[in-house]
Amino acid sequence: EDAVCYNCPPEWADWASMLKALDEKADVKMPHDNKNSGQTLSQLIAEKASPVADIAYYGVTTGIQAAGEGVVQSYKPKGFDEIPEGLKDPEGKWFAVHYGTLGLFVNVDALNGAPVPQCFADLTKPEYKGMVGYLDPASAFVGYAGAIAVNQAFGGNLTNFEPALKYFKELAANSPIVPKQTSYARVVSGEIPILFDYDFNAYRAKYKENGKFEFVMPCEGTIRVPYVMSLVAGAPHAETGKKALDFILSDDGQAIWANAYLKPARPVALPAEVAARFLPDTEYERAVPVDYAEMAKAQAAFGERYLAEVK
Amino acid sequence: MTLHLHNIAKTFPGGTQALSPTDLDIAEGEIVSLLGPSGCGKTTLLRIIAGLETADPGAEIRFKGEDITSQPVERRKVGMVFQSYALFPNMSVGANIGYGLKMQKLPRAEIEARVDDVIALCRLEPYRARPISALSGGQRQRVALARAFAPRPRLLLLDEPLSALDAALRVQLRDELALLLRQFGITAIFVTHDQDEAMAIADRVVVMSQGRVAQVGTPEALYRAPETPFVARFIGNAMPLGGTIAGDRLHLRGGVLTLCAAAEGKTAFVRAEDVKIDANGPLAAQVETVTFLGTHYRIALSGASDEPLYCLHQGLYAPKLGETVRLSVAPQSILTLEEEKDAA
Amino acid sequence: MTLHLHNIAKTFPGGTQALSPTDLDIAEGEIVSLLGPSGCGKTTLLRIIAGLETADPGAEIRFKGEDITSQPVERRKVGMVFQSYALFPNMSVGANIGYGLKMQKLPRAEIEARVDDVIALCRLEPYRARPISALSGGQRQRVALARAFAPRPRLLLLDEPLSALDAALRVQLRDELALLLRQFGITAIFVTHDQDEAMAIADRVVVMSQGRVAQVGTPEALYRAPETPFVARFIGNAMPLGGTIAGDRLHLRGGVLTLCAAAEGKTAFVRAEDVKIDANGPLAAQVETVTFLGTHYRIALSGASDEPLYCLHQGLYAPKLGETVRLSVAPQSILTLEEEKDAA
Amino acid sequence: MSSRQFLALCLVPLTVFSLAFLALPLVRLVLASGEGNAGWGVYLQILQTPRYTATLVQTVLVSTLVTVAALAVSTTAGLYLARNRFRGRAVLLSILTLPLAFPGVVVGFMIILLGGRQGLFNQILPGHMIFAYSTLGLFLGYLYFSIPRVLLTVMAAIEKIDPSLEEAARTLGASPYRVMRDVLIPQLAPALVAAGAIAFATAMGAFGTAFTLATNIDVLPMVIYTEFTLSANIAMAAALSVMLGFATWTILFLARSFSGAGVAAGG
Amino acid sequence: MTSLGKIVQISVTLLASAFLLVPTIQSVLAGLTVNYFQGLRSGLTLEWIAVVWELYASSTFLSLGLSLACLAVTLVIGVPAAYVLARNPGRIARAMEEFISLPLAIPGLALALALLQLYGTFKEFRISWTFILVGHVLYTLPFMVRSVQSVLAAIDLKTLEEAAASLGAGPVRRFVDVVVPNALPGILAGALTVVTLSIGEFNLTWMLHTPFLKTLPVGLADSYASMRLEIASAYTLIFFVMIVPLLVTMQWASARAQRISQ
Ligand SMILES: Nc1ncnc2c1ncn2[C@@H]1O[C@H](COP(=O)(O)OP(=O)(O)OP(=O)(O)O)[C@@H](O)[C@H]1O
Ligand SMILES: Nc1ncnc2c1ncn2[C@@H]1O[C@H](COP(=O)(O)OP(=O)(O)OP(=O)(O)O)[C@@H](O)[C@H]1O
Ligand SMILES: NCCCCNCCCN
Ligand SMILES: [Mg+2]
Ligand SMILES: [Mg+2]
Repeated sequence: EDAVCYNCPPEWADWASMLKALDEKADVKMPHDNKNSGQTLSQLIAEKASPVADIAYYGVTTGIQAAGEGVVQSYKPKGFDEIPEGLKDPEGKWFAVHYGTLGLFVNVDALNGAPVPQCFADLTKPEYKGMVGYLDPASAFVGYAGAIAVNQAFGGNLTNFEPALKYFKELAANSPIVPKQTSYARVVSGEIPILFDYDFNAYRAKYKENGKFEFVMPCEGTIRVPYVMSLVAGAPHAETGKKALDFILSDDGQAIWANAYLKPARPVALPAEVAARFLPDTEYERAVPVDYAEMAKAQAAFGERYLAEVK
Repeated sequence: MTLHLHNIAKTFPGGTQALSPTDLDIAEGEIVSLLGPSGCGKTTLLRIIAGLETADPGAEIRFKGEDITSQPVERRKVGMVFQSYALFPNMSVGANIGYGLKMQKLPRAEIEARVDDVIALCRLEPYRARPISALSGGQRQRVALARAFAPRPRLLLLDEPLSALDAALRVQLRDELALLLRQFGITAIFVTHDQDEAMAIADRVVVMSQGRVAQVGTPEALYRAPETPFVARFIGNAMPLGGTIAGDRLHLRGGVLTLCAAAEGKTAFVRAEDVKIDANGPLAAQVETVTFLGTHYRIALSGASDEPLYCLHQGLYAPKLGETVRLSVAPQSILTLEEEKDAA
Repeated sequence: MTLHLHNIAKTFPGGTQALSPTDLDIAEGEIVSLLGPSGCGKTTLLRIIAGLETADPGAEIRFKGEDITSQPVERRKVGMVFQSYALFPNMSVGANIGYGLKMQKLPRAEIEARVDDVIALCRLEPYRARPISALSGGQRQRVALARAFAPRPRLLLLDEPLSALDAALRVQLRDELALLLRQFGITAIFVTHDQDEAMAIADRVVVMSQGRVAQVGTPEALYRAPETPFVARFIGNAMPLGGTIAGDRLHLRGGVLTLCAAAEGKTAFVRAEDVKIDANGPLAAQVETVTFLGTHYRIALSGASDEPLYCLHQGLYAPKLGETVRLSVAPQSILTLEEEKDAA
Repeated sequence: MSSRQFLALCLVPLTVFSLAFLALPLVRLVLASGEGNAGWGVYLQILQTPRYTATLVQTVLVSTLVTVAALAVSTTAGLYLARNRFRGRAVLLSILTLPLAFPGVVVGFMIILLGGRQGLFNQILPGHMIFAYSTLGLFLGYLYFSIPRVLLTVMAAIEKIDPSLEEAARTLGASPYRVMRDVLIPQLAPALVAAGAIAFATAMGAFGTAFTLATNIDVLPMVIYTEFTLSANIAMAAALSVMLGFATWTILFLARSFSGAGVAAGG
Repeated sequence: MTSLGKIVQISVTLLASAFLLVPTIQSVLAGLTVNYFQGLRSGLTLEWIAVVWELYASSTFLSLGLSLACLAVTLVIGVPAAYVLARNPGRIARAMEEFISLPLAIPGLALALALLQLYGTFKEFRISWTFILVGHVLYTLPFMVRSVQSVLAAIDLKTLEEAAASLGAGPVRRFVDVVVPNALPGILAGALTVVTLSIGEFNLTWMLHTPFLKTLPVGLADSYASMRLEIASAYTLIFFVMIVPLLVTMQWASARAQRISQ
């Protein structure tokens, strides 16, 4: 059976394995789709009258907005109840499927001998000129999450974005690379030596790719964010979509995330050898959740300001 | 009358009146030339006859009595030979020639047979399978003719079919064409702006000027008895003899010539071949240039008339530049004509 | 000698030998025509003289003694008039004419003055400010000439400068051109494939054939004493008289002609203007076609020689089709020539 | 069937297609631009928002620079290739025209291979030669896809210039440089305008290259894309599209009228 | 040429050629090396090609299929239209030509947005490949029309048709017997241009495609963003292999068509 998932790219969060498992174990075939969260939402809105997608995957704030826009419908897959409060819409319009922690994904070999940066603040130093990348905060959820993390790190909050804007302006002097989409491969290839990205992408590189990769939990602290999924309103293959969502939240599905260094949304224990590959829990203490609903509300305004002010 | 044209006029959308109302009758088997300077409406008239252009309302075209005024071209059964030949580059010589027969839906075998005939007639046997691009200008001309012949048209229209050729070939093909047309007794209208060509090929020549028929007649009649200065100039390059006519005397700068009859108020014309160098001639003139042309010298003379006069001089030796010579012109070779109101 | 050409040959990269080694000398103020059929190498020779093409090694070009064989074109000070005129479409008439002077870095005032002169000379005053696109063919030709004249070149080269024009204009401009060249005593080389044009304009004509000079001489000399059948045919369209020569007798199908001298082994030629209809003539022939040409009739005759013979007949009346007539040819008008090995 | 009827019939497919898929959608696009919160004020809003106006100016600027550079490079190379015959000429010609159909994304990738961190230049001179993500990178990317189309138009025009014009100038004493200045360039002017227009239009609408290069430099197509993906601001995206299309078309139209010739298709 | 002028010309020509050629060579090599950053020492491999083929073969076939469909449509629409435009080269024809050439002047993104706005709600259409096809036809049609038109304009079509008419051929026969065969060089050149452009089209397709209908360039954009360099390069290599022979043939065909129209 065929279904369409928006924003299920094989090179992100190991969707490659997930899509394969869906095909093999749940008999759901879904094509790869390389959007980002913002693109996904826009596409859903643009196609509202006649949807193409059945399910969608995006950062939590985008999910909240999607619910607000009425482009998704309620669905509570098996295991919905086990997802902690706050990480799901009570009506099931969106619900977390895994978490990630935002930090710095570093290709150590590509640093040309510069030390591995430890803090957000380090990145504005001249030695990292041209080496830093972050996804466009006005478009990609990762980008926005990075901005929130930076903002909090320098004393801002969800009503005051001055610190983040100031930071990005300073960073602009260091010629950052600002893609719109997942850029895992560019870090791996060394094209972008330091990328604002999630721990799971960094671990995957660290343990699967040739070369030396690190995940850095910035010294100033950072945020944890859930990634959520929804059943699209008016999904053309709603039943197949539900089947896929069920599988993703099932033990099998969550184990696939876990094996890919994603913290599952349901309280599923990480296998020991996987857990050993994460940074120590002490490091993770610096990663805090935020009020995702507020974060969602502030997103559009921040995007506007970012576009207008950061050059 | 095979072809009867009545009140044929043509005003183009822009407002150009290419053709003033024109009448013309052409007999079966006759070859008629439309002759005139560029832009005088020859092509327009021909295309109206073919059905490629619509005449202004009120026109009447009859063919053997049948009114064909509003028949579309593809049903008029007129053959047409174009200036550029308009051979189909995508077809072989044979296919070009057979195309009209194919359009008549004749059986294949008959088409083949008739194409064979026409090809033999036009001496095109060796070229039958060739593409058009592999033919010389003269061969193309023959294919164009053969193609127009093959469906046995009731009337053959030719629009300057020789003008794309160089001088030598043009003369040769003009003679061949005349022969073929006569052999087959084809009624034909032949457009040209070359007087030699018109005279060489046609039974009758229609001289046109500015959208009007200036004179119709046999080549000899037009040459010998032009009715207007335009025709005199156009056929045989008659030169005006600028001076005053008193009774049958023509007073020129270089002397006085005698006319056959009194012609006051008219203008006198003469042709270069009728101006003779003659020690006893009545006119004096200076030699301006001498050009050797093989059979004769062409000599430009000043001082005889208001304008320079040319003389075709035969003989082994020519007078020298600057020399003063005397000229005579026989009275019967002087044309006396009324100036037109509308000078052409 | 103003221009001395020695051992000029040209083989194009593809291997075409366009010109076999050629020598030619041209005197100051002389007008020389290069005449010959298409592809005989006229343009190639002219372009080598101009410096637009390099001759094969071993060539020598001297101008008033100075060796210019390897001088680049822009320093040769030769004027050139192109077949297509090659006027600069982005410049006015005046700017075109002044361009060569500007390249000589003359002061502005002097350029103006000299352009004025040339413009007056060529009667182009009303057109000075016009763009080239607003000129007629004849006017363009005059501008091209004026542009080449203006820098007072040592030598003027003209490559078929009249061939783009229609017949009437061609004759008129040819006469004007001849006049201008002579008035200014300009040394000029004039390429053409039209014998009338060559003869009308040149002091000497160089007849070329297949990359070689066939004969050089004055127009009269070439016409009256061609040295080869090729020249005889090309100048004045001499026709071969196919038959056998025994002593000074020429035996033809239609009778026997007398020659001026014994000419065994040679071929006899005659021109149409020298074939006379003469009741007492020695040759019998049938009239095939009669074409009225104004000054005369052109009559095709069969049965006299192996090939049809043409005759230019003057007089008011012509013989009828199919009639048998008798012909005479004066012995001195029969050309007896050796056939070339390389038939042209 | 009469000729007239047949000709009319021949136009039916084109008319139906371009009405349904060009005229109507464009009308819809214009209407959509007025359907946002700002209504038709969206156009005023664009003009009053520095980010948009700056981007528009920047886009025109980059496109203009690219056009000028492409004209200079392609005319120089085109003149050389059209007027000289030598071994390897065909190969050079192929190299210079082959990228004609490379999509913008591929062109962006080519620039990264040249000027990225791992690019050729940075490998030769490590640490100093990363330009793929700068304005220079974008410029080079646009130049990359402009050179072939300009070259083709210019060469076609050069081939049509009567060589005897150059020869005439030389017989009048003009040096090769003067021949170029006085004869060739004026002759080429319409083709240069036409080719420039094509290069300009392509650069104005280029999306894939900027997309792949992921530069921080805003060009209008990127902004349109961002508007569309930033909370689906369809009205603004539509309005910006209308403006971009209108600006480009106007410039093309002016160029075409000026040059008097149909703007040649580059590919 | 003065030596200096010539040196400048040669240098510019060679530099421009190098600028266009070098990255393509890099890309081809990258697609065939085991590890691009270690260089050729790491060895050559077809592994990346195989990976790409597995992931994206379908997009290659989709692009091929689309380009052929696009060709068919542009032929049906473009050839008769070019014929009419060539026959009546007046103001209306110019306006018509101007109009269908709009997709060359209006950015693909804007056109795609326009199509989405109008037809996005027709679900069956929107999710089928014909929706992308419409975009490709919009973009390529002017090339077909111009290519055919310029050949037709050069062959004195009017007289040829008049000749056929004088031999008894009606309008349809004239079109079939005279117009189409003589337009063939233009049709061929146009066809190759259309196929080539369709295979490479990204700007419109990016907005019009659905996840099921990724064309080759869309796949390329994906791979540039998220695949390792070797894979992206191998994918580019596949694109080159498809497009370069087409381009070479296209140049040959347009040179031929151009010779005819001179
Ligand atoms: N389609 C047209 N629209 C407007 N005017 C036309 C058209 N065709 C011909 N004319 C004009 O009609 C007049 C007669 O043209 P026509 O072609 O019949 O001349 P022609 O005698 O054949 O000349 P030529 O010897 O140059 O072929 C000319 O003034 C010409 O400019
Ligand atoms: N650039 C060239 N390359 C190869 N062959 C050439 C070239 N230019 C001329 N030829 C050949 O050289 C021969 C002489 O050519 P040329 O142009 O001198 O003839 P021409 O006497 O001027 O003829 P026309 O009267 O047709 O102009 C011809 O066979 C021609 O095909
Ligand atoms: N010939 C058109 C192929 C597309 C090239 N586009 C380049 C710029 C668009 N991003
Ligand atoms: Mg005419
Ligand atoms: Mg020549």
